[in-house]
Amino acid sequence: MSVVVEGARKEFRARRGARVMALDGVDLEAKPGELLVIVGPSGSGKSTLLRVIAGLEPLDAGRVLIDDRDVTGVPAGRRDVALVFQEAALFPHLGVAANIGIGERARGTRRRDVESRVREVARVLDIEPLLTRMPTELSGGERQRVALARAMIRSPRVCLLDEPLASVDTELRLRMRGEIRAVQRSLGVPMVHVTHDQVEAMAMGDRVAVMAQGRVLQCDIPAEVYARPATTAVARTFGPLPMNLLPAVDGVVTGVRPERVRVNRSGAGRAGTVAAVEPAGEECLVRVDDVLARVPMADAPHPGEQVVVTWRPEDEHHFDAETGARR
Amino acid sequence: MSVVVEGARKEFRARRGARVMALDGVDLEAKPGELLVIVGPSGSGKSTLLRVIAGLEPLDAGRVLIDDRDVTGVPAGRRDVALVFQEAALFPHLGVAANIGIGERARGTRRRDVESRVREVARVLDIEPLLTRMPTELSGGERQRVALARAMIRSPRVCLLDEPLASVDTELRLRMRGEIRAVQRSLGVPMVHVTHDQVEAMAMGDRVAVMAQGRVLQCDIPAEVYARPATTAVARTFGPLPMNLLPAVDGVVTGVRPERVRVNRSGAGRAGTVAAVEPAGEECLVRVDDVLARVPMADAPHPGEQVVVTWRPEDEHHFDAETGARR
Amino acid sequence: MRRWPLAAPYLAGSALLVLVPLGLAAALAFTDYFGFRAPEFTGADNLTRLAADGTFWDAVGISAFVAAVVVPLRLLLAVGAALLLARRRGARTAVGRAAAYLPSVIPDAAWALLWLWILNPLYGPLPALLGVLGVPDPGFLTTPWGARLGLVLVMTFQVGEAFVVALAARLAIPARLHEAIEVEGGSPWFAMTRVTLPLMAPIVLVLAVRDMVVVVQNAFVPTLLVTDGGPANATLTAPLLIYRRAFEYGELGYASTLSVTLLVLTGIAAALPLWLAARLAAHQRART
Amino acid sequence: DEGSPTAPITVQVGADPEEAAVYRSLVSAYEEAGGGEVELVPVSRDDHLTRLSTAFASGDAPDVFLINYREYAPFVQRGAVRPIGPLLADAGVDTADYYEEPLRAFTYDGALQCMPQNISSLVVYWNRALFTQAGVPAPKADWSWADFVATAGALTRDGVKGVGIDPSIVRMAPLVWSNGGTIVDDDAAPTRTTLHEPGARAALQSVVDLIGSGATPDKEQLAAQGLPEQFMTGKVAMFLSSRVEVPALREQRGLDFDVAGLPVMGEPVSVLHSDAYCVASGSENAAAAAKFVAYAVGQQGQTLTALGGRTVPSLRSVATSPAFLSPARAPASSQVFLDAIPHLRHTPVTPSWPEVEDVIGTQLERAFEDGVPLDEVLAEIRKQADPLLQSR
Amino acid sequence: MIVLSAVFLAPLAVMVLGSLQRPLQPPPNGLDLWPDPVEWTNFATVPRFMPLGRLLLNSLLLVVVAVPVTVVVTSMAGLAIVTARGVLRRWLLGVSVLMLLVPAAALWVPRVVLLRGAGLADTPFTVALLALAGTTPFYVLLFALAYSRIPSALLEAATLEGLSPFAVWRRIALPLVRPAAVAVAALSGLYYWSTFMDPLTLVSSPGNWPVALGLRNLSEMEAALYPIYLAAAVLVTAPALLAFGIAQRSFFSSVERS
Ligand SMILES: Nc1ncnc2c1ncn2[C@@H]1O[C@H](COP(=O)(O)OP(=O)(O)OP(=O)(O)O)[C@@H](O)[C@H]1O
Ligand SMILES: Nc1ncnc2c1ncn2[C@@H]1O[C@H](COP(=O)(O)OP(=O)(O)OP(=O)(O)O)[C@@H](O)[C@H]1O
Ligand SMILES: [Mg+2]
Ligand SMILES: [Mg+2]
Repeated sequence: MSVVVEGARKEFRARRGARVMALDGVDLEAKPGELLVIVGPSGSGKSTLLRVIAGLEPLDAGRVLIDDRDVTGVPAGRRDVALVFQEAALFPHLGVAANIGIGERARGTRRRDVESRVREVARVLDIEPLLTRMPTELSGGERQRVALARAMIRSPRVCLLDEPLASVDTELRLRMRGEIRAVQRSLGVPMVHVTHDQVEAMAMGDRVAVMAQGRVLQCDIPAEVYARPATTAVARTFGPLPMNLLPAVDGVVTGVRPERVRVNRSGAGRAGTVAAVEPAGEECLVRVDDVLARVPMADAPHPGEQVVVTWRPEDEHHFDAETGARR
Repeated sequence: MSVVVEGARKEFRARRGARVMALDGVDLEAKPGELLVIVGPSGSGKSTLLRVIAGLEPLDAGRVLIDDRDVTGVPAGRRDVALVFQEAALFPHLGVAANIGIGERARGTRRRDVESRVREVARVLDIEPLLTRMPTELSGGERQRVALARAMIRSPRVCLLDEPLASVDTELRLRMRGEIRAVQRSLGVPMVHVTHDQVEAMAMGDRVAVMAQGRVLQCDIPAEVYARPATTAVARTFGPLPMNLLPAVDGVVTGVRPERVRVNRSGAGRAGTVAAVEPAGEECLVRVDDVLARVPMADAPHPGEQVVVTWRPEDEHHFDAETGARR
Repeated sequence: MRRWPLAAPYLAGSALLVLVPLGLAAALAFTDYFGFRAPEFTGADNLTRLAADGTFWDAVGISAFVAAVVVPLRLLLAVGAALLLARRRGARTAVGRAAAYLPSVIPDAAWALLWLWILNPLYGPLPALLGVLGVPDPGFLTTPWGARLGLVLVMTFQVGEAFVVALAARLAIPARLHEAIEVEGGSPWFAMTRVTLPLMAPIVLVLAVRDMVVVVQNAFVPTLLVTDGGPANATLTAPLLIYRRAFEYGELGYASTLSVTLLVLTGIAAALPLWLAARLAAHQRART
Repeated sequence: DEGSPTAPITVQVGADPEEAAVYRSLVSAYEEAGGGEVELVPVSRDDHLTRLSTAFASGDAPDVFLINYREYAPFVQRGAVRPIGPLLADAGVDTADYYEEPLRAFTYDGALQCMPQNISSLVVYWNRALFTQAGVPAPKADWSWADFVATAGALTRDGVKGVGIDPSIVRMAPLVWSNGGTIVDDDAAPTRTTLHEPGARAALQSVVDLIGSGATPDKEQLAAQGLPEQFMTGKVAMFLSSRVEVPALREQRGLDFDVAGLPVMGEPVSVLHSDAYCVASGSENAAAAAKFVAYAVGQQGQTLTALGGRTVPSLRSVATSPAFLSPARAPASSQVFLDAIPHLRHTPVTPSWPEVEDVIGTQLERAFEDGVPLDEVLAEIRKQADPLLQSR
Repeated sequence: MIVLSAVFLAPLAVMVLGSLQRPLQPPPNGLDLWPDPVEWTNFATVPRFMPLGRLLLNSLLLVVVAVPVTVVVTSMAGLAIVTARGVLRRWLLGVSVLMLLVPAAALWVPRVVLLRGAGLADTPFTVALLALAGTTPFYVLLFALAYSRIPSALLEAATLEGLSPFAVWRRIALPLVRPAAVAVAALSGLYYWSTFMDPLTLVSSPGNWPVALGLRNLSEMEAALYPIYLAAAVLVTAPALLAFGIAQRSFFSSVERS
């Protein structure tokens, strides 16, 4: 089981004639059992990509293959794809249990069997007490988990998740990350997962695809993308913090990850004024002029302090100032 | 300008008579110019709290004061509160510009003035090119920013944000965090901000309130909550990663932050097997049996390896096993 | 959130034009009133007379029968057409939508007389068509059951209102929900029975109640003009009877008694589908 | 007092479109003659009573309304009508100039309530061409029921039926009377129907027998087309009706028709058809209203309506004038209507009469069209109609 | 679908064909409906039987006044119902359903008594007064259902933006249920265009009557003149058809865009 997208192109015609290239020639592959994470700025075409794979959005050009079969013209209902929508899409007239089980019922499973499976999935996602509620009686995070449960109950050929954990708290999220992976591994299906949470992307993804403006900028294992971002855009998008990109010198942009920047009271390096200090647990984020640094809490300077920022030469990334491509 | 919640109690009656204590005696205060962050697990009553302050949900008991005036019975329309909803709540029949400007127009500002202010706010939030779009033509993150713009354009007496940045990518989020703070500071209004992003909570909040099951467990400056969580629940909820809580010994639960756990190949400490390793940029998350540790990428063990976890005694937190309260 | 003042014009208008007149009518129900002199209070006399009024109860029976046949047919037609003609652009859809609505545009009086011609046993296009098709002619205007069938036909096709309302309800269902079902691999039938129709249910219900009221109480024009209650009172429906009672025999007081009785009866009859639907919805919500 | 304008009055008539045109011309003639302002409210026949009822109930009754004697009793009994006798006397109308039978019909509680505009009666319309084709001689005056049945049978052939008769009490009444029967026990104060008694029953049986002979249109034909239309299109050779059919029949190109008196079972008799102008009891312009009525039933008014063909004038001088009798305008034998006058009788004038008529009509329809035994029908009539007569 | 359309269109076709038959002829037989020759003069004859211009004008006035009032009254009331809670909501709904159940015939007499007492009878607009009561509570329920589909956060957001109840109705709620509004406009327009019992009982002077009542008075036309009656029916139907054509476009386009 695998899913392949080839040369996908999709243009929206917005009101007043404006055109939006939501997908501008996207090639991607998720192998059997692989979890492909998609990250990218807001509006870069991530949701559109999932909708195209699911068959909800016709392509202008390109094709979609599932299990090596061209499904470009196949309607959504016959692709056997599970999709968790970004905005939950629960059925307002059905209770939570019915919402979770509706897919199974649609495929003709007997009520009794569906009920026990629903209960099982609900336990995993910590929503068992909600089974008798109506969707309007749920909080934001609860809604998302119900939507997730609806996708997890089945054994589809492809699994697509559009930010299913956006409104879920850290602890639960950590747990659910594990559950999702476990389910997927046991099914052995490819999964495409859109998220804004970089830690999640790095932690879960077998590979990660970074999108911007309808294109895939880089697609590789997370460590590689983190270590060697292909473009400045990737460098800014991927990672727990966006990479610092210094003004171009001789057509070369130098980038340094905030995690690699050291802030000293004195010594050699770029001198600057501390503009802001934001605590973040053990570390804090320090903005020195245009450079962001993550430093241990103990070393935190005060706003307004004069400091020097440095980094090791091997921590530098170099990009072409014009094209943004890695050098 | 300030907002105070006293003894707020709110019970929902779900279908089939099930009762949900969404707020169970909440006392909170946000001072003029203060940014109060609310964190808590999904379903802990955060959105309900904001809706109560806004006047959208009547209280069963308790009261709400804005600028020291009891507004408990005052209808929402007359409280002069800005609220960004968790699910954006854009008017689908109005364009983006009209959506942002509607409140101003309602207050009788001239169209020309509204237009220029809309443009200004849109520039700040990076949504200028979207002004002529319709809400259905926006991506998830774009919708959230439009909703944020609608709240930012006005000068309300209280500003309430319900996870406005959930679907926004890291880089933009970092920038918008700054913008929100700047706008709020310049207005000098109290702001209550619900988020699931712990980094955001620590970075933005003047104070942070941790909620669970309709109660405020702790409310203090972020560093204090991080350093001395009042209960096990707070310890698990607040912080970039949930605190490890070890099985109780003699009625005492010991907690250690994953950031403080060291993983060694050998030596003294708790021996265990590495269950999972999740990379996260410079560091990775290692799960050794039940203990989560964040270790530098370079020191990452392999799954299945036999390791020993240790921490310094001063990094231990102690809680009562029964009440969960800090000792 | 206090928006009840928005209902003020409606409540004022209703009070003046419906509620107060209804109160008057209810008061008249206990009088002898012929419209010329002040009503004369007669206590429960009208009720005694009502109990023994076989003609009225026969008429109620006919009305109930017609409603039992016509209301489901109308709903089926209106909702069916709305489902068929939803979410598809193009000339055929436009023609279809116009076609479904058109019969309702024809004024009642013209519509009735038109059917009088269409159903004509000797010269009517419909019996002629049936003859060509080899279907036996039920005797639309000549036999009791034929006349009732004719009445059903006359009342069934003017569903433009219900159609428009059902169509609006269908189009108001967010596309996301159908997408979700599609992705789940639900058949169109499943999508219709488990999503589309349940979501349309409240409006269909209101339509049902209203259709019932219209058929049982107000639609006397077809009976008046097409069959005039005949043959041999086979189509003497309750509204036609009340109409005659009030205006041909001039007994406004007793006619009020009948009207109010009919109001109560339809109220009871309407409560039944409302109750059923509530049960059904609860059942559907609960089950997986 | 010539010249002083009278207050405007409203006049409501229930009329089909052609009749409405006649009344419109009557009103304009009246206005041109300086009578005063009149607002004519022509409504369809079916709506006439509805509108009268609501208008009376709301105190907005028309000053004058036209009504049939079979329907006016409830209005009078319930106090809606101002007796017109004295008003007309003031307006200079001498009732002696008018035929008596309609005046009697509109006399209730001993006073003339409304002023009849016509004195129509039931006659036999016959199609001369069909008679010639069938070689049947024209109906003679005072022909017998047997003659009538024989004629109808002779006229019946492929596509043509001999005679059409509506199953209603006004059609049956003269036959019943002619056969020595009665409809009710007491015409002045009826308490029960008497159609089941031998004379009446025999008359009705003769009709049933006639229908059984196949000389009348069958049920489908009746449902398909009204008798007048069947007559116009040559599908029935004769039918029974009052003067009301004349305008429409005149319009039918190529139709050569005439009228004959009713066949006689025992003694010659016919039934009155008459409409009258009533002045509403609440009218604030009673004098002006009476003035209009006087004009409408006067020489000019009746001449106008007579020329329209619709009415048999109740004013003797107009009835005998060429405006009514001229043989140039069909029917040539209008004199038949005048000949019937001495033998005219009217149906009971009592408030529940409209409902009684409906009951009898529905039951007769069952006997005539569905073949239900006559006795069963008559029993049903007694059961349903007698309580109505007794109720008030 | 084509069959369905044909079935629905058949009566209309019969009407139009009938209006073109030659009057004073025996009626056409069975399916032999095609007029030969085509009598266009039937249409010219209609004004001889009813003051068509005057009646059409009255109807137009009636519709122009009554339809907007109906839409405004019912859409406001619907919003009030949806946003009310508890007892008030149940009460408003109960009253509406009760009024839905009232037989029209029961109201004619009391209504006319009241209106006459209030001096409101006998204008071309008397019938339009019904619009104040929403024409029928059905429309109110229709709006209430449409509003209940709007996510509640939208109305709440509008309230928080400081919009008055009226502004919420006018600027947010009503535009959001535009399909329902257009539907109610179309339905009520049709109602006022074709009602004849209301004006018959409520309006005294024929000069103020709408065209449907004129048509009704023609309905007892001699059978032989039937084509003329059908011609009148076509003339009365045509404007309603035209209006529906226009309304349908805006109705469906507005529905499909959202
Ligand atoms: N129906 C539509 N009409 C016009 N433009 C659209 C439509 N849907 C999406 N777009 C545009 O297409 C682009 C891609 O949208 P998409 O929803 O795929 O973004 P996304 O990557 O999912 O963003 P987010 O992270 O904010 O959800 C955006 O610029 C969006 O404005
Ligand atoms: N209308 C309602 N009826 C019944 N229960 C409700 C209703 N609204 C909310 N609840 C319940 O109240 C509790 C608090 O809900 P709330 O929306 O405040 O949670 P939250 O803290 O905002 O969660 P999240 O982070 O998931 O948005 C939840 O358990 C929820 O299920
Ligand atoms: Mg998206
Ligand atoms: Mg929430």
